[in-house]
Amino acid sequence: MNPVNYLYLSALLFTIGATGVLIRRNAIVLFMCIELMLNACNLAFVTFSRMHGSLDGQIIAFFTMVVAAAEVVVGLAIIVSLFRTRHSASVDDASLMKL
Amino acid sequence: MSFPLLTATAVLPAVGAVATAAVPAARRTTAKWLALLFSLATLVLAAVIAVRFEPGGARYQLAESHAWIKDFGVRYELGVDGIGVALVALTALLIPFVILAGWHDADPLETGSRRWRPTQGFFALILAVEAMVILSFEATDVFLFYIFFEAMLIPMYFLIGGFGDRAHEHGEQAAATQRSYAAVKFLLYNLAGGLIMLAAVIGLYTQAGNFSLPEIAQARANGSLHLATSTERWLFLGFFFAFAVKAPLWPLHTWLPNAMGEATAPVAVLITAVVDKVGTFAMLRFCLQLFPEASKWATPAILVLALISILYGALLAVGQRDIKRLVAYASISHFGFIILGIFAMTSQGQSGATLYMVNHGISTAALMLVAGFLISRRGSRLIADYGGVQKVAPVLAGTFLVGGLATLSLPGLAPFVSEFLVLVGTFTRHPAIGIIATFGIVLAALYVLVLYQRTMTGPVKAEVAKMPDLRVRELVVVAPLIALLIFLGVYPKPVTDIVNPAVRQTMSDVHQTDPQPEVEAAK
Amino acid sequence: MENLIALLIAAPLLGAAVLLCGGRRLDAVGHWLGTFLAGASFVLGAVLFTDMLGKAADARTVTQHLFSWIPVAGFQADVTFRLDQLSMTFVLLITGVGSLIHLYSIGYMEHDERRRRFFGYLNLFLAAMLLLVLADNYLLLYVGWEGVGLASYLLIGFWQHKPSAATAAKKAFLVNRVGDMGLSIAIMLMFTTFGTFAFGPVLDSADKVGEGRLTAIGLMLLLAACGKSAQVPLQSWLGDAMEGPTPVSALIHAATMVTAGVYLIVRSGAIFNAAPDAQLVVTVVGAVTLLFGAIVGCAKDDIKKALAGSTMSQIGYMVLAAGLGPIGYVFAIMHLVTHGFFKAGLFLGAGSVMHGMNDEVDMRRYGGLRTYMPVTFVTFGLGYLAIVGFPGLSGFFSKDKIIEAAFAKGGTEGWILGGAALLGAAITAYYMTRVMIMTFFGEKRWQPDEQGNEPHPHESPGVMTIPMIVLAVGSVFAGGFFSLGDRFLHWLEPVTGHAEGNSPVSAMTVTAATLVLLVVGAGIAYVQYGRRPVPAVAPRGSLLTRVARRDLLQDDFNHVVLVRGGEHLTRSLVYVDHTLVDGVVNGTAASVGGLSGRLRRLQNGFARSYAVSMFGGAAVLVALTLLMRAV
Amino acid sequence: MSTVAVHSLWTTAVDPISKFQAPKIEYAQLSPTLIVIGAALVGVLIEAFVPRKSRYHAQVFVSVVALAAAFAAVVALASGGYGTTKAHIAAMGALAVDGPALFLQGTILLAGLFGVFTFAERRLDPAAHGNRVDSFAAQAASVPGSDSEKAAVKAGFTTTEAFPLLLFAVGGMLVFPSANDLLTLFVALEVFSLPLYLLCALARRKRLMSQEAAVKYFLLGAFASAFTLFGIALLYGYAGSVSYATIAQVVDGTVTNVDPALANTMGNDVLLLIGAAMIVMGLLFKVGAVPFHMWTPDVYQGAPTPVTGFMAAATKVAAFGALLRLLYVVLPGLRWDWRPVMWAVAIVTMLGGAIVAITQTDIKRLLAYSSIAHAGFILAGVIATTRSGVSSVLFYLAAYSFVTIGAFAVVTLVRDAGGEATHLSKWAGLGRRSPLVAAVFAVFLLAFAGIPLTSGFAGKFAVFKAAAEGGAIPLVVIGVISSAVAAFFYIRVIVLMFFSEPNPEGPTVAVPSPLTLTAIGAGVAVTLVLGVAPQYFLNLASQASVFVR
Repeated sequence: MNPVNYLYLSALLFTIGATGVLIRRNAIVLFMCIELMLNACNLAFVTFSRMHGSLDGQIIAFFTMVVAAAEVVVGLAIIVSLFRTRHSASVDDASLMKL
Repeated sequence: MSFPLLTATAVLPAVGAVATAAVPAARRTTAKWLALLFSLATLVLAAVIAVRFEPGGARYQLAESHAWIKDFGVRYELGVDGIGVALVALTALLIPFVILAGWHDADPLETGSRRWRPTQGFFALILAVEAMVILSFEATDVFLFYIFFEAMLIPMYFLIGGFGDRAHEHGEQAAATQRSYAAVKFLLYNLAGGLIMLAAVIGLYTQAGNFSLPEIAQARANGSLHLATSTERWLFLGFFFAFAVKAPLWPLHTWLPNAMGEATAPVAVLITAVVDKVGTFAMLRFCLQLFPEASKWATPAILVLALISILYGALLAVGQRDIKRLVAYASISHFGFIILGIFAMTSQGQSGATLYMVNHGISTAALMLVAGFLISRRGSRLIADYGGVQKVAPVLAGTFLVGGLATLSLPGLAPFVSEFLVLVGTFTRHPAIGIIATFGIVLAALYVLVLYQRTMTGPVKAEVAKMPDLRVRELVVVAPLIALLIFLGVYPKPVTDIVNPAVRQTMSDVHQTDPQPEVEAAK
Repeated sequence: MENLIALLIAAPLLGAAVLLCGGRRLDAVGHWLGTFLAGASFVLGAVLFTDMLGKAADARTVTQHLFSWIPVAGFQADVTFRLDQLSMTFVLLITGVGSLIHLYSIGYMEHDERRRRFFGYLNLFLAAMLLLVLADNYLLLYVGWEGVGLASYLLIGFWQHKPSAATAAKKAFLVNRVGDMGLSIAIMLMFTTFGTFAFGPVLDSADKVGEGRLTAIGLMLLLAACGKSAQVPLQSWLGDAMEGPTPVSALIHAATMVTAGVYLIVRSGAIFNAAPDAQLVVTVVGAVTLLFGAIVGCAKDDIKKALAGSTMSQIGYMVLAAGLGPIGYVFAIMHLVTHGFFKAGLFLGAGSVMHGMNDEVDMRRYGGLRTYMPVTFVTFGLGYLAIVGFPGLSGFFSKDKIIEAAFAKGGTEGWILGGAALLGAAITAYYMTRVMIMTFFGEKRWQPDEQGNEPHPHESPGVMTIPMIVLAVGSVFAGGFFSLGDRFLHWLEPVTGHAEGNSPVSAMTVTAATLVLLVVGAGIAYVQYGRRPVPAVAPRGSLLTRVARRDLLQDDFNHVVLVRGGEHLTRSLVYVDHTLVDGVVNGTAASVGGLSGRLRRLQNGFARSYAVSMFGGAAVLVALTLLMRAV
Repeated sequence: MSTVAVHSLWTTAVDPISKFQAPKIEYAQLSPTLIVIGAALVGVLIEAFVPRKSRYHAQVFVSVVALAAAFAAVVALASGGYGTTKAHIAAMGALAVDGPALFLQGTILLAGLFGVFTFAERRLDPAAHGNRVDSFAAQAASVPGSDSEKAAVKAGFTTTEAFPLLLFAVGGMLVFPSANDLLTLFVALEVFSLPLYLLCALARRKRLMSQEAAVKYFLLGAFASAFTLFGIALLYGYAGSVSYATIAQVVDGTVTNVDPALANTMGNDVLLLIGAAMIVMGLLFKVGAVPFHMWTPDVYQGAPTPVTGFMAAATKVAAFGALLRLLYVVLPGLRWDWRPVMWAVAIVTMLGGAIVAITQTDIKRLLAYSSIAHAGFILAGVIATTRSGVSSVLFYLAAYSFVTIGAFAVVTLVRDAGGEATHLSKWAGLGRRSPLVAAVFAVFLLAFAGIPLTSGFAGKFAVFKAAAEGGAIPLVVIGVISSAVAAFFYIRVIVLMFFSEPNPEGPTVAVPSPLTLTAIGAGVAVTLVLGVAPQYFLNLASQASVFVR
């Protein structure tokens, strides 16, 4: 099967993730969408590495996972603290600062 | 390395500014005297420059040159030609009077707080302006000039916005709003002009690779630096725009009436008599020298604009209700004459224009300062609020009249000489424009005499009945100016002798020669 | 000897400086100082005169170079004085009459607390006027020219607390400024034509230039003359100028300053000689004005305004003569001098009358004053006879010559001009007789003024009568003295040149005609005012009368066209400046501010909308990049 | 070609073990980064083991020493010629050691150093229960207003973690501009972003805003980095490698021995263009360029002011460094594609920042928008794609970072009951109460406005000059126009301070400790020196303006 299709898939996933970021309210869900985008990237990396027959892409995928994990740690910390303060995880509630 | 006279002349007031600002709050009077002292010392140095300057000698004398910012091709280059000398002298001459006239202007701002020192600030700012103006008259490096051309806006802005006139028909608050509006307007106009010029300055650099006026002018002259016609014109416009805003030339003039109206009289004098001169001076020095062809290309348009300024300014002066705004519009008309003279491209015109800068400085100072004294007595700027002052304060009225007569350039007073030179210089090349410009002298008479009649003559108004005549300090301010007006009207030779060679140079820069008379009269 | 010329000017100038800057401490002696310096100037003039008489007729021109005034490449203006017969004539007239009037003013201004200042102004005027006539180039003349304008402005408006006076002064200055425009343009034209504007070079090389150019110069000079000498169309200021103290009217607005225009034309004779068209215009202006002034003079009830009208008309004669060219120059000046005597005398007389009548000026409130102020009556009477041209008195000789010269111009022009001159003579006789009768004859018509204090007519003090007497003597004998053996002609000829015109009508006929008309005019006046009582309030009168009272609608014209129009123009310009020129800028500023406010709303605080903008931005970025490659 | 070697490492794993070679790392040349990261780790250990009372001092000490040492190392390297002659690619192609890298690292380290000073300021807030407090929350984890928070305050807790976080951030920033392959770039990006997200949430006062700022910053940042990563993926797909050098070769078409396996993707320009655009977008987000700027005002306002100052200065430096390297080293062959795009971005950034700033009423937001406008000016220099372009950008960044830190440091001084008084109305008449502070702030504002004789003018002139020489005259014209607009609101603040009547219940100016004073003083000094005599630094910048490839 032509690996290029995986590229299309990854692009699709990326777009879905991005769309999710744009339309969902809940910070957690929003964050998950971002993770989805990252994973879309991973898929792309892996696919390319397969196509090029070089392992670099796959290595990079591991890096990405680590970074994603780190992001989760930081992100959840922030979001949770916000949630505890406001008792809501909706990003739209957090709009004290504007204009 | 001889004594850096030019630098000293500019540094002295700068030091004065710092020193004045440093005076503790309680010692207000000390600050005033200190400022006056420094301005007088500067005047002495300026006099030395005028003496040391040899009219027959090199173009730029007392020159100084030091490396400054190599990467920008910028050098610290100073030098004065006759025009520069005249204007440096004018600046140094007027500042002491400005300081003396503004002796009490900052007092109402005093809050008695230990930290807040408006008086010190006021005089420090004036000295700072002086320093920057003098440097911009002396700079022969375009970038150096630009820096001070631009930097002087900041202190001026504070002087207008912070120490403005408190007299207003609708009370303090209205005055405050008006003031800040005027200050912002002043700044935005000039800053916009300056920044447009910055673009042109950068453009010039990309062409010339350095900023030294003599070098570039040299290179332009001997063709080693050739600018494409369009490039030259764009650069010229960039420079001219900034200068036209500063001068100011119609239709970029509207900031001046506001600024002069809202500022106190001494500051108004500072604006129109000193700072604005940088604009016309720069036209003469930079526009013509750097872009001779473009200057000639733009001449017709500029002459027309100048003509409009002359008549328009005069007519609006007639229509004013506010003494200071009236003087402002009169100045616009006069700046029209100056620019007319510069771009008439005749030696009479340009000598006249230079002379005009000096004379206009003195005459406006005289008129405006007396007007300021008048306003400070009655607390109103409206012409309608006065009447019959002549009866209660004859000396004030007399000096006011002399100032007015100078403004309408009565023969025998300094401005006549310059105005007539400008007119003749214009007439010899553009008779029609010369004749139309002559209408300006009638209108000048109109607005001056109307002003005098409404304020000084007629039955004495109740509000002015108790008005005291000029005090000693005020007389000390006005008398020398009037004496100077008369002297330069009767014997302008000292100035013309200094100016003429420089004008000859400029004329050759733009490859222009005076038109010859039809018949060689039996001399 | 010529080094003394500058002193002529210096003396009164010094006086002006001292008196104006001196302050109150000079109040006590100020008037004497002023008078003394004026007299000193006169004496000096006399000395120079005798010195001049000692020289040969063609060697009498002397110049004194003081210093180089405005030296700019090619443009050389020097402060140089030129004393020749022409300027000498004026020097004597100015200083002589001037001194007398100084003297007179001592009495006239006695009760004015600003008398010192008044004398300062008078001295300033003398200095300026002398500068005007002594200058050796047009630019320096211009200085004197505007100097006298300033002095006249200050003196007309001397009683500044009276709004009417202040307005009149302003008006005088402004109208003169219009004339000055002409002078300055003329100078510019000279500079472009000859490369100089010194009398010598310009006048000597006038013939080398094309006639068109000279005509232009001539007309511009004429414009200047019209302004200064109150000739149509710039005459409107003279009547109002009577707001000034009477000595001023006598000195400035009768004897000297207003004749400066004639001086200018005669001085520039060489230019006019080569520009016939310009000359024609001059004569026309002169003729028109002499009738205009005369008519106005007939209608005025204000004694000074009536005299002002006559001044206008007499100067009309002079201008007419000057326009005739070499035929007329000499007579123009001669009439100028004699007119200086009798008109000054008349004004002083009027002043003396007013002095005795609580400053009443309306002749309808006079009447029968001859018994109360005999000296005034006699001197005024002599002046009257002189001006109407009673045989043997000054006016007779000078005016007669002008009328002859007018006819001598030849052709229809000659007839028209001559006719106008004759007619003028008749009208002169009419209005002067009217003044004479209304003032000194008939029953007394005076009545208490606003304060209700009855005037007690009385003769004026010596300081006032003596000058009147002197001037009266002058007005009686000057003309005869000049004309005997054509003294004056030979005196001036070297400067102005002279030509005998061949008149179609003989001198005798002209004289006869003049006398006849004189009698007719005087007769009519006698019938109208001498035979029947003079109503205390002016009757409505015929249309002509009413129009003439209003200065033939000149002021109305000015008001409607210039003043109103000007006001509208300035008002609309102020509006334009505020809304258009300023509005554009403020509009830009405001729109930027508004834009800022609108853009600001995009920053709505919602993280997701920020994300949207980022996403959109990214999309645009990508699109643009691809687009760049595509194109 | 060592760069190829590093990535063929794993592909050749089937080869006999004997061929295995350990990667060769030039530790000396990477010392600045290593020192900082190491110090950060030490900081973590301190948090773990040092008793609470002495943590603050220990942390401050470690951070200052580390940053100073790192700076010294940078200077040493630079003087050792690594900036010019000996410039080369280190760490098996991962990191570049060259002029721009060193110059920017030096700038970042100084910014970090003064950042630490402002972090460590403990004199501004009134002491709570006898404990000196800094501008960080007593206990970030505790809910604002909750009992636990009160307890934490009572106990005198302080979030000393701020210092190691700052060090980590600095470490990432040091790598960012010197990263020489896309992977390193991405990792560095995250390494300096994540600590910043946290730092934003740590404000002591106005904690809701602080947390909100953190959330916004984090979500948007993550969003942006996702784009970056996808761009990297595409570029990898395009070039078959993430090493700058290789990609550049492929872009230039000078690549040798094209592997047939790659034929169908390699050299596919669509991948290249889209990928490049997405990476650039990620960088533009960090720079705060329109339309990726919207996080800036909110985050700048919400974050603790010391953090804002540090972030505003250092992030810009690092991000522009990376952007420069990417555009000049990787994509010069693509110049004709990205320059027009960058033109557009620069224009909207300059104008947008300046215009929106006019109507701001909060001093921190005002400075945020001004930083956006400045990003636009710097972009103008980036677009020049000449050596003078690089040097001008370097100079501008150095000048700008000092002014920024100084300005925000001043903002920390103006306080009322609710902490910092950032609303402009409160600044009215400040010049009458404390002229010195007002004057200093005025100097910074004038520098921002680019008034001659300040560093701002020199920098602006440099970039505009470079842009003009690069043929971008219209850009210069728009630049000067927008600086005119910008000047207006800077001056407005000045007048507000000096010429409007002070309101009675206005803020007071706290007397800071020498730490903040040093930061402010350094800011003023640099501003004036670079304004009056910039030549030396211009030399420095122009020497450091060559990238190694």
